[in-house]
Formats: sequence, structure tokens, C-alpha cells
Amino acid sequence: MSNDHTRKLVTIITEAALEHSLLRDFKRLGAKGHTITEARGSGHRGVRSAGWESNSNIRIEVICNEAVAQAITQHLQDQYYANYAMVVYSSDVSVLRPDKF
Amino acid sequence: MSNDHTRKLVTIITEAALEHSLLRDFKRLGAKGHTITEARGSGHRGVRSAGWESNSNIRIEVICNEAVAQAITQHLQDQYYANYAMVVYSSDVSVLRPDKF
Amino acid sequence: MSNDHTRKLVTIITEAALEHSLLRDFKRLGAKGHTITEARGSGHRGVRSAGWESNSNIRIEVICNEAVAQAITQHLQDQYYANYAMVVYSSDVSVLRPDKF
Amino acid sequence: MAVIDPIILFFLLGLAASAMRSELRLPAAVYDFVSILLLLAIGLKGGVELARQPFGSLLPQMLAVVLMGSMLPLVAFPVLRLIGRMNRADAASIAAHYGSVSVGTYAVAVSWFDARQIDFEAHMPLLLTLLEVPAILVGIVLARGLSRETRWSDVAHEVFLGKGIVLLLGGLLIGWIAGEDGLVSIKPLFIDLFKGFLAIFLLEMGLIAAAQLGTLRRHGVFLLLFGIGMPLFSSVVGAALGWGLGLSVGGTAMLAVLAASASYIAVPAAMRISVPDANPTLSLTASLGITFPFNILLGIPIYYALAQQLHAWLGS
Amino acid sequence: MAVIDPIILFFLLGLAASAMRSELRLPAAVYDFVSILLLLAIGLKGGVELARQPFGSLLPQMLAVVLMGSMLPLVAFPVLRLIGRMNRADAASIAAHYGSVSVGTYAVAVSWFDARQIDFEAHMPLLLTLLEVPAILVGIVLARGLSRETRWSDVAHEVFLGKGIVLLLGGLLIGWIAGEDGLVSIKPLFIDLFKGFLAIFLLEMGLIAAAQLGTLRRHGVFLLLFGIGMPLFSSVVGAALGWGLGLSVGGTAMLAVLAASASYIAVPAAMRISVPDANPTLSLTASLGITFPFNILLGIPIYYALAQQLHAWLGS
Amino acid sequence: MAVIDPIILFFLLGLAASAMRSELRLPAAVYDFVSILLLLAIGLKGGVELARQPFGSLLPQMLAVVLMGSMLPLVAFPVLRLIGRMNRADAASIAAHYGSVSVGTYAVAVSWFDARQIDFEAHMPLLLTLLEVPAILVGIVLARGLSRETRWSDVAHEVFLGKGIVLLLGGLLIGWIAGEDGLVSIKPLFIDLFKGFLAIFLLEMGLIAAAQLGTLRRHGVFLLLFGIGMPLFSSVVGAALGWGLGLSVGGTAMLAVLAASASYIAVPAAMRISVPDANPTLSLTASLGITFPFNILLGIPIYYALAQQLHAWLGS
Ligand SMILES: Nc1ncnc2c1ncn2[C@@H]1O[C@H](COP(=O)(O)O)[C@@H](O)[C@H]1O
Ligand SMILES: Nc1ncnc2c1ncn2[C@@H]1O[C@H](COP(=O)(O)O)[C@@H](O)[C@H]1O
Ligand SMILES: Nc1ncnc2c1ncn2[C@@H]1O[C@H](COP(=O)(O)O)[C@@H](O)[C@H]1O
Ligand code: NA
Ligand code: NA
Ligand code: NA
Repeated sequence: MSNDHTRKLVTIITEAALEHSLLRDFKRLGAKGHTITEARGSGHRGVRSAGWESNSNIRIEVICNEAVAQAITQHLQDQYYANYAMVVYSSDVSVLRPDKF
Repeated sequence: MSNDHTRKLVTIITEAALEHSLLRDFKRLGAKGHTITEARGSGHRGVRSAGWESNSNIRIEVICNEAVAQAITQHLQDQYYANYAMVVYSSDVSVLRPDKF
Repeated sequence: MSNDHTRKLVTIITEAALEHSLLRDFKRLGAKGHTITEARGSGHRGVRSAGWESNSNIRIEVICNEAVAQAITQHLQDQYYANYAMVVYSSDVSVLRPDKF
Repeated sequence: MAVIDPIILFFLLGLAASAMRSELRLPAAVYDFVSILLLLAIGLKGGVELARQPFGSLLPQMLAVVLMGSMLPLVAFPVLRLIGRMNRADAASIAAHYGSVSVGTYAVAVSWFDARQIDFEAHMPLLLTLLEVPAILVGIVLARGLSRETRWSDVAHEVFLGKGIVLLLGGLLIGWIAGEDGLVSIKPLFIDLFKGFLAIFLLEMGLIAAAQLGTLRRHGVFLLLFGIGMPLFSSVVGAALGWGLGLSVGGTAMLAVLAASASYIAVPAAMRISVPDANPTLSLTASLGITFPFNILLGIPIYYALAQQLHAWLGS
Repeated sequence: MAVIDPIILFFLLGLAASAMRSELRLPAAVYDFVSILLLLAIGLKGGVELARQPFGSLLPQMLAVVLMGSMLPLVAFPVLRLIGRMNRADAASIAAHYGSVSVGTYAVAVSWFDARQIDFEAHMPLLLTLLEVPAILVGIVLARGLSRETRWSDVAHEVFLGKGIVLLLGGLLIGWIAGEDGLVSIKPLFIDLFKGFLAIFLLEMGLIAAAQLGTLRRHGVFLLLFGIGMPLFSSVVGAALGWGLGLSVGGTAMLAVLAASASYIAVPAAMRISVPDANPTLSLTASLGITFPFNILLGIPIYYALAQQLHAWLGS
Repeated sequence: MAVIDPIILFFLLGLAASAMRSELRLPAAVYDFVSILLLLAIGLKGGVELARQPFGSLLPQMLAVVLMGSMLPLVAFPVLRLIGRMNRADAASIAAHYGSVSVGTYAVAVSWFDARQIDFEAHMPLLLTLLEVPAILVGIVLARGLSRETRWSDVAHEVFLGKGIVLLLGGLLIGWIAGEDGLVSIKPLFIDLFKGFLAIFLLEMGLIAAAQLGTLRRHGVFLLLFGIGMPLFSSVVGAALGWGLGLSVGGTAMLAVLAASASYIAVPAAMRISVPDANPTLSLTASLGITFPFNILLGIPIYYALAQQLHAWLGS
């Protein structure tokens, strides 16, 4: 599984209000791209039902190499995790054209 | 890979009409949260193109420990799989703050 | 992990305009179903912010066996990767009712 | 008077676009928006009229239509079981669809009556709302018996608090409290634009109905015959009841329309939860793919002619 | 004159539906669409009026309301800290919400005034727009001090380029440039449908407000008292200022409404970015769950009576 | 007569908001809803007029504009290849965009003409619909040659069954069948609100157009010159043809507008499928980022002046 086509897929589920800041941070940390889908859900900070702006979640996916993934998760833990509704998880994925990431 | 930051990510793709019941069930089975995105697709029960209510899918993600994941998949298999358009899959993910799940 | 409940989950993030062609191709290559969510993002081909049709992404998931997954990724690489905004990744997932896929 | 109502042309456009596999699709949010406006508008109109008449005088009519809504599934069920050879769940579910009503069909009928300046009792939206519910309960009992396992509180929640009932009933109450004068300020959205939004709604319904037709081939000729025969039968029941209740010709025809219409929103949702082993494709093919188009294209004039005949024969 | 404005009934319908856990939900796109239309419409109306008067004569009023918007959080903050025993971030954030304004409350007040044919100074939308901003800046300083770490350029971006300000200000400019005649062609959408869209908006606000109430139980009685007491206090400040600025009775009452209203769009978004350690549930429960319903159900008539009294006592 | 049409101000508001990186964004569903309404409305209006005249008399005009739509890309292509030094696919794709038409530009022109009470032949929507298609086919042939590999059935599907054509054509047919009287009931939505929805549409177009401008820097000055020069040239062709066909001054100007406008919906979608190696950023920057703003801000009055001159010189 761990050949040279393997990259990290980091998924972040968090408040829609953070989109702007997070994307800026990810770029700075070395991510070459991202994908966003609209989401809703619930967790420790209650129900976020996406009925209106302040209450919407986004689900961000970033495919990147191990080092960038490490930097991103660390940054999220330091800067955002304490104050925002946020869940972060990562896994290994096998990608086409690994040089892209 | 299987260190103590590993949790199960269970993904369920099914009919939007089930949202209410499933979330109630998951809570009862020990899930601490969930994330939903709107989806459409096709499978054994035909095309579900999300043009209107009865024909929409949702994609639910639940991050949880192995036992809860087991309970959820078993419950889905017993109670819903026979009668509803439904796909369930799970995988290991590495999470931040594993105590959250 | 690699027991007989394991299947491949192939995820494709690409231009919404390709939906029709891709679904036809996947069917021909042996996929038994698919799930689509609306997405936006950025990558090598710039920002795709989903404000209007030509600028929207879709995120397609296909669960299938190894051979079909191989065929799909190969086909995408040959036919689409050069000319379209597209990211493809795959991973192993454990499914309920593996005979479905 | 136009030979064909233009809103029907929007339905045909949707049918044609879908049949030719056009890329045309309305976003789900647009469909939701338009149906919310239509439900509220129908409720508001009805509520304004309710304010004008003593509520007590309506009670007999209300009881009678609830009874009708409970009986129609009992007629449909044996037909589906014995002639259609369907299993119990499917037969019960389809029967429930045909005992309940379709708000879209009602809206098209209102437009058709308006264009011909045919009056009808203005509290029809109240009867429409009442008719949504009883068939669902009867359908569940037909499928399950009076089983202890049925979670009746869930069923009640699903039935009475679904989007359709809440908006119709909410509209009725608001119209009733505010009265005609109170609603002047919101009339431009809910009344003046009603037919325009109905046109958009029917465009989408055309797209959806055509998509159901694909499954028709698989389910054969019985479904087609039932989808046309059942509304014709129900319309006779509805018209007879209307006459019996002393309604005007227009009101009689409208009650025939309600009886003939088959639900495609409230009932499918409720059945999916309460009778999960019923195949939703069967009931939606029948109600959406056959009965809805039949009713709005051919049924409404037939039911009106029927009401006229009845009143001519039996006196008003 | 109706005892109760029908648009308020839509709010109550939303509250009731949510309280009964109905499935009713408006798609986010519909909420966005309706609020975009309302913001533009309010701006357009205000802009048309601005074109009619020399801009210079408004400057004193503009400065005065900016000052008011900056002072109100300074009053709220110690109350929240000392009596409410809140931490610094929470107190600062809530104070900012109450120094700023709610466009929804303003729209309901406009509708209430219109129904009673009460005139008010037509440049109110300009004051509304101005009032959105200063409380946010004061709130951030209250939470952080004049810390070097605050990224003021980010804050400015968030505050001045949020959806609300851009649409209000854009509408003001368009109305100002085009003038009444220029807007005739778009009047049917933005003016004639205003109250209808406001009704839909309030339906959704009812659904949202009820959802906030769930959290109220946890935060106890102080929040409830503050959510009612603070607007009452602010309305007195607003009314006094209105009288001082020589506004008409209607204008005085409208400034009282603006002062009494609490933000639930611009401020929450800005606080989330700039004062992340403030708990957004607290401030939204107060502003959306308590103050908004209080203002539109009871507050507006109170503030109008207050303005009348003031003018009666002190002379116009 | 206003110096500047207010709907243009909405476009400028969108441009400005996007340029200042505001958070303002319209949900995709709103954009879809508004464009569906505009397409249907344009079709309906045109259809009503078609019903009034013998169809045969229009055939020569229909053929002529189809010919024009096929020739314009043949002019643009060598310019793009030789002066712009573009590769074959890019040149062919851009050429197709400029041979086809923009419904948004047409709608703005209609609004501009209405405000000045300038009459034009009412079957223009028919010509608009016809003009969408031929340039796409020519563009594909320019890119691929008459290659066997082109899946022409896919192309035809994409071209004739795209959202734009289906709604325009559907509207035309409905208007034609129902006639003016038949459409009275849906007029409030499709006709009275037309300009209001056009304003919302242009707000979104401003946001989108500004986003394209970011890429302009990279593609240099040629694209800018082409995006202004080509519509100026095409407008002369269109105006000459209009005069030749015996159209009124208004009709001549409108044909010039159609010729000058560049597609940004139907053609991009078709090119993406049929000429995938063409860079969509290039063509969209040109058509959306340059030509669309140029046409609605400056072009329309120029083309009208041109049509007047032509009729003055050559006689009507
Ligand atoms: N156990 C979970 N599984 C899936 N998604 C979750 C889970 N917990 C939280 N989330 C998502 O992450 C968001 C923020 O979580 P929290 O910070 O726990 O409130 C929630 O609104 C959910 O969308
Ligand atoms: N092989 C597959 N890959 C991805 N998604 C699938 C697959 N099969 C089914 N689905 C999704 O699951 C839903 C229900 O599947 P089914 O029960 O097979 O009709 C479909 O509507 C699809 O959204
Ligand atoms: N590194 C990445 N991580 C996640 N999604 C990506 C990444 N790169 C690209 N994408 C997504 O794939 C789409 C096409 O990518 P591209 O072909 O690189 O422009 C983008 O619009 C994004 O939605
Ligand atoms: Na019925
Ligand atoms: Na305030
Ligand atoms: Na052109």
C-alpha cells in the first residue's frame, strides 16, 4: 500500500466561517489544492444544521504529502481546535500523478 | 497505522427520508457526532437523482471507535439494508484528539 | 484488513460538465453504482468556485472491485487527465454485502 | 378562453425535455421554494374564506371527507391484491396514495376553474388538508394490522408535521386570523404570482413524471389501468359526496378532483418510514407517472362534466 | 387596521413548527435569496430618499448614531461582566451584538409603520448601515485590548465587505444614482414583493429562533433578562438621541428600534473570526432567541409609544 | 430618461464587490432560478409575437442569421491563429464563442431599448435561439476537421438539448400556442418581474466577470483587443445584414447586438466536451471578462448609433 503513489488525504469538518482563513493557511503550509463540500452535522459543540450562515459546516479535503499533512494537522490543533467546532482526520490514499500533490 | 489515534470512519449513503431515524439510532448506539452531505447517485435500487425529496440521498459520516462502528453496521444490516437504498462502508482514519470520538 | 469484505473506493473530483460522459464510461467498465456530491475547490487549473455551471466541480465515489477500479483509473488517466481539471484517488474500504459491488 | 391552459404547456415542456434526455434540471432548492409558496398560498386563500363562515357549519363536510379518505384505500386494496396480484405491503402503500390527495392537481384545477370563471366553495383548501391524513393511517393498518410494533407516535409525527400539512394548515390559520384586508400587503407574492410559480412547478413535475415512466415498462399494464381507472372511480365517489353535501357544481367537481388525485409527497414519505417493505417505485410510477398527468391533462374536464351531469340529473 | 401584522404570523408559524419538531426547513439558498432581496430593497428605498436631500445636512446625524453604536457596547459590557459573571470574551461579544443592529427587525418595523401610515425620515437605511459597524470594533477592543496581534486588515475586510454591508450600501448607491424614476422598472421585484419576501424570511427566522431557545435552558435566567432589559434601555437612548437630533416622532421611534435591535448576521460572523474564544451560542441565544422575538412581537409598539411620549413631554 | 440603466448599476456593484474581495456570493440555485426565468420570459415574449405573423415570411431571415452565425467564426479563427498566435483548439473554441450569442447581453439590450421606447422586430428571440447553434458546429469542425472521431450525436445532444435552447425554444412554443391572452395569468412572474430578475442576474454576472479579469493579466493585451475589436466588427456585419433584410432601425441595432455578443453558457459547455484540449479560461476571459462588460456598458449605444447611421445613409 505504501508505494510512491501514496499520499495523505486530510479531511477537515468545521464552521463555514473559517473557510477564508483556513485556505490561506493551507496554501502557506504547502497544499497545492483543496476540495470543499457543504455539510451539516453535530458534535461536541452541538447541532450545526446549516439552516443559515453561522450554523453551516464545510468539509475540506486536502491531498498532500506526509510533511504537509503533518504541518496542517499541527496548525489546526494549535490555532483552531480549542475555539471552533472542528473535526480533523487523515488517511492514506493512492493517487494518480503523485507529482501533482 | 493502528496506533491509539486510529478510529473507524463509517460512511452511509442512503435515502434522505431515513435521516431522522438513523441519527436517533446512531446516538443510541454510542456515536458522539455525525456529518451529513447531500448526495445523489445510482445503485441496485435505480437512479436517485435528488430532483425532489423522495428521490434524494444523504451521505452520513460517523467517526467512532471499533465497537460503536460494529454496532452501527450490524444495526443497519439488520434493520434497514433489506428495504432501503443503502450502501455502508468503513475504513480506518487517524484522528486529532481521539478522546473526542 | 484485506479480507473478502474489502473493496476499492475510487474518488474522482472533476468538472461538472463531465458527469454525463463519466457515468456512461464507468457503467461500461463494470461499476454497479456511484454517488455524487457537489463540490468546489482549487488545484492546478485554478479556482473552481461553483458560482455557475462551467465553474462547478463534482465529487464522484465509486465502490468496486480491484479490477474495475484499475480499469477506471486507467481510463481516466488516458482519456481525461490531460485536458480536464481532475483529481483521482483510491483507497481500501470494508463494505457490507460485498456481493453488491 | 384558451383551449389549453398555458401552465399545462409547461408540464408538457418538462415531459418532452425529460423524454429527449435534455440537461434541463431545476435545482432542488427551486422546487422547494416554489412548492412552499404554493402550499402557503393555497392555505392563505382558504383561510380568508374560512373567516367568512361559521366554522360549525363545516363540521359535517369535514367529517364526510375524512370518511371518504378512509374508505377509498379500502376499495383500492383488494383490487391491487387480487387483480394486481401485489404483495400486502405494496397494495397497502398504493391504496394509501390513492386515498390521499395531490396538492399539485388541486392547484391546476383551481387554475382551470378560474380561467372558466367557475365558482366553488372557498373552504376547499381545508378539505384538501384534511384529506391528506386518514388514508395514510388506513394504509399502515392494511399493511401491518393493528400491530403493537408500529410506532404510532413516529407515524403521527411524520404525518401531521410533514412540510405539506404544516404549510397548508399554517397558511389556513394565518389567512383566517389576518382576513382579506390583512393579507393585502403580501398578496403580490402569494396571489399575483401564484400561476407563474405553478408554471415553474409543473415544468419540474413534467421532468419528474417522465423519469417515472421509465419504470412503467417493467411493471406492466395493470399499473397503467389502475392509474387511470382508480381516479375515474374515485371521482364518482367524490362527486356523489359533493352532491350529497349540497355543494355547488364547482364544489362538487372540485371534490371529485380531490378524490381522484393521488398523493406523491406526504404519503410516499410516510410509507417509506412506516411500511418500508413496500416498493416506492411502484406507487410513485402510478401516482406521479400515470395519475398526475392523466388528471391534469384529461381528468379535470371529465370530473367537471361529471359534476354537471350529476347536478342536472339529480337537481342541485 | 389589523391587530397583528400577518408577517408576524409567519414568524409565529415558524416558531410553532420548530417547537413541534416539524420537518419544515427552508433550503439555505432560499434564505439567502430572500435576505439578498430584502437588503437590496432596503438600500434602494433609502438611496432614493438620499438623492432628495443635501448630503451635508445628514452628517451630524451620521456622526451621532456612530457614536451611539460605539457607546452602547460600553454600557452592556460591565453589566455582562459583573452581573452576568461572564468571561471577558463572551461579555465583549454579546456587547457588540447589542451595539449593532438587526436588519430583520428594521424591516418588520417598516412594515408596522407602513400599516399605520406613520412617517419617518427616509434616510433611515443609511443610519442602519452605519450602525452595523462601530460596535464590532468596540467589541474587539473590549475583548483584546488594543493588542498588536489583532489583524485589523482582516477585521476591516470582514466588517466592511460582509454580505450585509455590501448589499445595503450597494442598494443605497444604486437608489441614489438611479433615483425614483430610474427604479420604476425593478420596482415590482424589490418593492411590490417586499412584504411577501419578508413573510418568508420571518418564517425561517421563526424556525431559527426556536432552535436557539433550546440552549436557553442551559444559560439561565440572566440571559433572558438581559435580552429584554438591554433593548428596553437602548431604545430610551435611541429615542432620546432621535429627539435631540430633531427627528419626527416616527423617526425617533425608528432610531429607538435600531438602538434596541441586536445583530445576528454581521456581528456573529465578525466575532467568530476576531474573538474566537467567545461562545457563539450565548450571543445568538440572546440576540436571536430572545431579543429578536421580543422586539418584533412587543418592542416595536413600545418604542413607538415611547417616542410619542417623549415628543409630547419635550415638544417636537 | 435615466443616463444609466439601473440594472447596469447592479452589474457594476457585482464587479466592485468582487474586485474588493467581498464575501458576497449568490447561491448557485439562485443563479439557476433567475436564468431559467429570464430564458423562459424571453422565449414567451417572442412566441407571442410569432403567433401574429405568417411563419413563412420569417424563413429568409432565419436562414440569413444562421449563415451569419456560421461565417463569423470563420473570420475570427484566422485572426486568433495568425495575430493571436493561438493553437488550433483555442482559436477554434474562441471563434465559436464569438459566432454564437449571449442571452444576457440581449436581455440588457431589450431593457435599454424599452427605456428609450425603441421598437424592434418582436421575433428577435427566434433569431437569438437560432444563432446559438451554428457557430458551435463550425467551431468543432475548425478544431477537428470533419473527423470521423467526433461523436456527432453527442455533440447534437449537447447543443440542442442544453438548458438554454430547451428553455428558449420551450418558451417560444408555449408563447406561440397560448398567445397573448393565454399568458395573462403568468405575466406577473415572467413579464412584470423581468427587469428585477435581470438586475439580480447582472449582479451575479458582475461577480463572475470580475473573477475572470484576474486571469486577464496572464493572457496579455491581444485578448483585450480581440474582446473589443471582434464585437465591433461583428456589429457592422449584423447591422448590414439587418438593413439588408429590411429590418427597422431598432431591429437592425438588435441584430448588431446579437452579432456582437459572445456566448458564455451554451458554447463553453459544448466546447468543453467536444474540443477538450481548448483552454476554457482563455475563451471565458474574453467573452465574460471583456466582451460582455464592453457590450452592456458601451457597445449597445454604439450599435444603435451605427444602425441609425446605416439607415440614414442607405435609406430604410
Ligand atoms: N463523531 C463524529 N463523526 C462525524 N462527524 C463529526 C463527529 N463529531 C463531530 N463531527 C462533525 O464535526 C463538526 C464539529 O464537531 P464538534 O467540534 O465536535 O462540534 C460537527 O458539526 C460535525 O459535522
Ligand atoms: N457501487 C457504488 N459506488 C458508490 N455508490 C454507490 C454504489 N452503489 C450504490 N451507491 C450509492 O448508494 C445508494 C443506494 O444504493 P442501492 O441500495 O444499491 O440502490 C445509491 O443511490 C448510490 O448513491
Ligand atoms: N491537493 C488537492 N487536494 C484536494 N483536492 C484537490 C487537490 N488538487 C485539486 N483538487 C480538486 O480537484 C479539482 C481539479 O484539480 P486540478 O486538475 O488540479 O485543477 C480542483 O478544482 C479541486 O477541487
Ligand atoms: Na384521492
Ligand atoms: Na442595537
Ligand atoms: Na456573436
